Amino acid sequence: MGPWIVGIDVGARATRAVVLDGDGAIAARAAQPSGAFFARAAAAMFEQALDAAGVERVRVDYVATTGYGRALVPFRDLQITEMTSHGIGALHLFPGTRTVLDMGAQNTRVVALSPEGRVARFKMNDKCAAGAGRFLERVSLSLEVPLEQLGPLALQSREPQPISSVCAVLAESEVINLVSQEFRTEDILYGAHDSICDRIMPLVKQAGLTPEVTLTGGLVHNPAMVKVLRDRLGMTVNCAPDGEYAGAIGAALLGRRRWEKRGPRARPASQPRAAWPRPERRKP
Amino acid sequence: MTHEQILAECREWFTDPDFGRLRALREQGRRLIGCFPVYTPEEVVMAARLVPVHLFGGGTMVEIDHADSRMQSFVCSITRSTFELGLTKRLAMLDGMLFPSICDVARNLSGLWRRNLPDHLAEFIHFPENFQSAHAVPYLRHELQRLEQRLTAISGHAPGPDDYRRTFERVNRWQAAVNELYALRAAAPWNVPLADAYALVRAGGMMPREQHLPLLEQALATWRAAGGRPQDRVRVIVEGSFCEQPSLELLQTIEESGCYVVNDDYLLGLRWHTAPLPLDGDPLEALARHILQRCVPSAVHHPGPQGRGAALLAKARAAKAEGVVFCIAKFCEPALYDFALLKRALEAESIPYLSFEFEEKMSTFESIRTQLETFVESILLFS
Amino acid sequence: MADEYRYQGTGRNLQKDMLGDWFQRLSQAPARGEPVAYLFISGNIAELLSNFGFHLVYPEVTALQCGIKKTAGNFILKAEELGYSPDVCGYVKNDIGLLHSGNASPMGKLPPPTLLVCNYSGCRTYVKWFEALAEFYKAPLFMLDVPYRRDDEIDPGDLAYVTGQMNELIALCEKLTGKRFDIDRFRADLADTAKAEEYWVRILESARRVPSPFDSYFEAVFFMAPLYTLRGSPDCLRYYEAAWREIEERIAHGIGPAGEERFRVVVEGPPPWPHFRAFWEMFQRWGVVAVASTYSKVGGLFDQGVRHDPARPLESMAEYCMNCYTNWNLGLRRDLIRRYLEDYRADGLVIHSVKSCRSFSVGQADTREVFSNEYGIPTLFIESDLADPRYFSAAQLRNRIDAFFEGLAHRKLTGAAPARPLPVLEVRP
Amino acid sequence: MIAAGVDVGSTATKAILIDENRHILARSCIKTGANVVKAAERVFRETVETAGIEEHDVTQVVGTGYGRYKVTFGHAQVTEISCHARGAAYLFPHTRIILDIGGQDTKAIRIARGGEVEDFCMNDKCAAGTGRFLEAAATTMALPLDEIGPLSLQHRQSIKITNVCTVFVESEILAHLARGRSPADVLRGVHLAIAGRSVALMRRVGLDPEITFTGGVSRNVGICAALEEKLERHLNVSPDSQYMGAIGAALFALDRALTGHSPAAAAAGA
Repeated sequence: MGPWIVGIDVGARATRAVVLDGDGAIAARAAQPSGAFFARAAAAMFEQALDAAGVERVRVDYVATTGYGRALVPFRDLQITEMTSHGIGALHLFPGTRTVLDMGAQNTRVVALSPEGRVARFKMNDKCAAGAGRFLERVSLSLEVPLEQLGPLALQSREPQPISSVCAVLAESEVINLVSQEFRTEDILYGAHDSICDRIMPLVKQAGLTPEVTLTGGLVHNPAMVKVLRDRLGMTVNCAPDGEYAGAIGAALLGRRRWEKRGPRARPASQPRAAWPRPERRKP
Repeated sequence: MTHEQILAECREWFTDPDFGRLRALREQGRRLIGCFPVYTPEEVVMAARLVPVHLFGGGTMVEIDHADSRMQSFVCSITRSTFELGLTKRLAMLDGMLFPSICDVARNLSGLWRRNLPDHLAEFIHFPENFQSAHAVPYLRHELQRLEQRLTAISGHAPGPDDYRRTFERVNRWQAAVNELYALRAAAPWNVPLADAYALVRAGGMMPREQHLPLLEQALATWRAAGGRPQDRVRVIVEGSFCEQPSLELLQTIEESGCYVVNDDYLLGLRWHTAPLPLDGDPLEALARHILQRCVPSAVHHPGPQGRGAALLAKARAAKAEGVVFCIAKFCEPALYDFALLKRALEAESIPYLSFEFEEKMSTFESIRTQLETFVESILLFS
Repeated sequence: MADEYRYQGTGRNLQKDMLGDWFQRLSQAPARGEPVAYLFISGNIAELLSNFGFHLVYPEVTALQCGIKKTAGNFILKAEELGYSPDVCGYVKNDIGLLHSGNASPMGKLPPPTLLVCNYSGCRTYVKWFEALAEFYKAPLFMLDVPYRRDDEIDPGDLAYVTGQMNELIALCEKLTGKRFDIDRFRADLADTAKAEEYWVRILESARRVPSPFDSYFEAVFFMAPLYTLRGSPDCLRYYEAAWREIEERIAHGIGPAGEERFRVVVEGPPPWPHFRAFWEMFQRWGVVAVASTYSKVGGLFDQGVRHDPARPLESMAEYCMNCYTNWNLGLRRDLIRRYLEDYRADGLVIHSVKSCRSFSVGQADTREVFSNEYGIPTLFIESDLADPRYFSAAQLRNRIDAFFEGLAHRKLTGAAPARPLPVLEVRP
Repeated sequence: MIAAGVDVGSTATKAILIDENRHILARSCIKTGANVVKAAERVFRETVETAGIEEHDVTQVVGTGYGRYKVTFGHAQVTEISCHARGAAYLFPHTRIILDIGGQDTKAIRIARGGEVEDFCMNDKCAAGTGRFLEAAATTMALPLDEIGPLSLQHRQSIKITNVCTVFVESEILAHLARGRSPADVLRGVHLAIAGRSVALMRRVGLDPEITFTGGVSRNVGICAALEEKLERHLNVSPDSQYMGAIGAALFALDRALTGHSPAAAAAGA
């Protein structure tokens, strides 16, 4: 019977945790917005995931964290960057993956994996390619379309409106100007999704584009984003329903690998495990 | 002075927003000439009995305000912050500024300097781009002579052969010490923290060398004796910061993220000689020859037969580097152009590399740290 | 009526034909085993190279055409995929993207270079550009190093350095082509060039008239092309004789580029090629004529007395190389703009700052400061790019241009008293 | 005689009614939303209703702002730059410099007596340091937009925000909060950052004596404080500051009405 591993992805927007059981299968997952207090969110999701899996905290052998707040979790054994963890997570979801596209609220990351499944090259957006998710949130406000309907509606576009801007914020002003010129909402929306592609395509090409491509992160549930990517990349794009958990999964898997290398007892002296977190109540 | 005091003293020279040390020097009667990166012929300045002060922008210590109203947002930070220092009279202790030709932005800055700071000498020095031409060395010699005349007008002392010999001797000694420092870091990086070594050399570009040399030699002795132990880190060389300089905090971030920086192109303008300056013959011609033939190349000045890609590969092999980190100043066109050529060379040899952009005034390094850590993980975790 | 306007449009049409022929000859060069040289517009040495039978390619012209033909965007993206930053010159990225996409320019496929001559006058980015070309084509690269006009006077050493290099280039060309340098033909070509330059200056200075028969920016950017690309061939002089006839005719009929001339401006900075039409229209609807511009001087400040001279062939060519607008220091540039504002009786200064060209744009904000705040000259400062379509925001530009001319119109009409209707109110989209 | 100005901005649409004595009869401000034409009509109707008059009582209507050509019932259009100048000069006759921080751009305008635009500058192709930057900061800290200004005044020390990129301000703010800095201190930094950008912009047109601060952001006390501190002088801020464009447009409309541009004539001329 192998170890119980918890992987926690402490992202700028959301914190997600998965539990790997002794056989390395995903036993449970949990997610909530990160808010401003990462350690707290991480602890809460740790608890919630374990409760969902119905395991005692003491049964947990190893905790690996990733994402923006990875270093802020006192009870971690190992911290890994989101690019490594998403790479490994995507590989778990789709074993044929060679290119991982992780699109979140703020950052877009491209990870190129070698055939042996190691991170070969990666690229992270600079300012101007940033904010894919946030950009869509703003667009949904200025077009008065609920966020989850953006994708479906965009797919109805017949004559997409090109939106050309290097900066997500100015692209947004451009959307507003298009609105004022009374173009059809679905056409503007399609253009908006396409403009995200414009901004991230150089990243993809610089990291190197090899099939299969797997999309992870918050935007996996947006059908228009997936379609636009397919069209631009000229290849199918893998999307798992739990694609946004790729980071947590990858962290957990790397944690397991590490645990197996180090053996049950050994733990890096540099990172003494703090006491298991008590479930905290967030002050209202 | 203790080792710590030496380092603190060195940092003081370039982190004090009012440049107290420089003003004190001026009050002692020394005349100071500011040098914009990279290849400023400081030897001419020294020979004219002036103190060359290598300025590398305002770093994190100036808030850019006046310069922003005179420059567009796509101008690199070092240009804007240097201009800000000038406009806010914080460089009033200087008698002039030298701008060697490195890029169009720095060149135009020399023009802005002339108009906005009329009481300063603002001199643009044209370096030959045609390295093959038989006329290049004579031309540069002529250009250095022109510079000599302008500087003589300030110092009132026309440098003779002896001035140059003394200067060359001093520069050679200091260069030798700096070269040893770099050798030491390449051999045992765990003993020589990057940010400390950097601060030491950078101060040398501002202090009179004769004052700095003892500090440098004492620090060297300390580090030679240090018996630290290597950690599980990746040996890298850092490229792309030959002009605008990263903050000390960014330098620390690079090491904290699991790298040993075994060679770099920081402060290149202070240590570009690949050989000591000859003490006989025509000094200005010798200097011209050095700039054109015995010179560490960079994106803005690449003499010599070896192509840029080949030069980088040689550098990486010499330093036994496992990877190359391109730490390029935002909006630095020369470095950004070279990156496209250099990355191809590295890919051909399948040497891992990482590239990110920085600005001297940066205060958060989350994204850079993430990329560095991922780079380190991709080398350590999977091998 | 027909013969009343005999020459209108010749400037454009004749140029089309000539550039067509030029490309014909060029595309047949490889088959004929004739050499091809790539070089830059600013301070180019066309006569010297054509002396050895080189066909000439100007990558800038290709980039410019891609801009106008709106194909630049994709080439730029292609270059960014290859690792070129979004923050570097769009011309360079355009050209490099083009190379890596089959090298099919808007005019057709370009033959590879036998020789690359990097004559960079005032733009070090060009050095980077030709280094990339040399790496791609594995072709010999000759760096014609032209010193910057850092002081007000030209140092004789600078000219000697340039002519010295020219002699080295001549030697190289003789080696590459097996031809001897023909000094007599060289002098003859320079004589033709000088005549063409005379006509060009006449055309430029015709804009001193009120109203002006010629737009020194929006039209000049086309009228100037042959002087940069066709020198060393008889077409060049032919073109300017014809072009001058067109302008003479306009003067005779009192016609100009913009229906009714309401505002005369001096323009500093390159145009946004990908949106050239739209940009011009933003000014046309206000009846604006550019009576002088600095961009029309990037290939030589002929109106400032620069001339090729058969009597001093290499020397005069070296002087020409050093006297291209972007090779002038900022002080010289400012004085030139000021002279233009006075000599051409302009109402204001328009600065179009492009991100791509630092050589142009770094210093423009300061120039703006001088003219607007010190000289009290109405100055409009707008930004986009000369090659990268992504940097052109029509709504923003139009807003600024409208506001500027609202103000100018107001001042022209009423001095200070505000409580009168702005004539500009009737302007409709 | 009654004239109207309608200012269609990227986020809000505003309207003003004035009589021949330039007294403001009614004002109204609504969210622009997706349908610009409708927004203009609605805001205009609202003012007419508040003033208790009929639409045909309004002799002249001038549209301004990004959507000025969408004011279908307008007789003419003027850019918001001219209108802000005119409005500011009306409310503060000694104004020489106007700072207008809007949703997507920031303007610095130098005017002569009477509101004639002498010179103006706007932020370049980057939304850094505009009103949108403040919105981003507010969302990141999960605070309502109108609370961040007051909160920033409670700072103990201020934090240097170097990154004025609207997209990236989030991670910078989160980083500071993660390091345990207080929200007030962080917000102070945010406001100082914008003030800094704005002052640099104003320098381009020359920092002359009297400055009037207009646009929606001028209601944010945090920005006002930061600006006044950096400029070491008091700023004119009118309670009507977000109506400045509409007021200017209304004054231009009145000009036309007084010089006998009947709607019919204008329509014919148009």
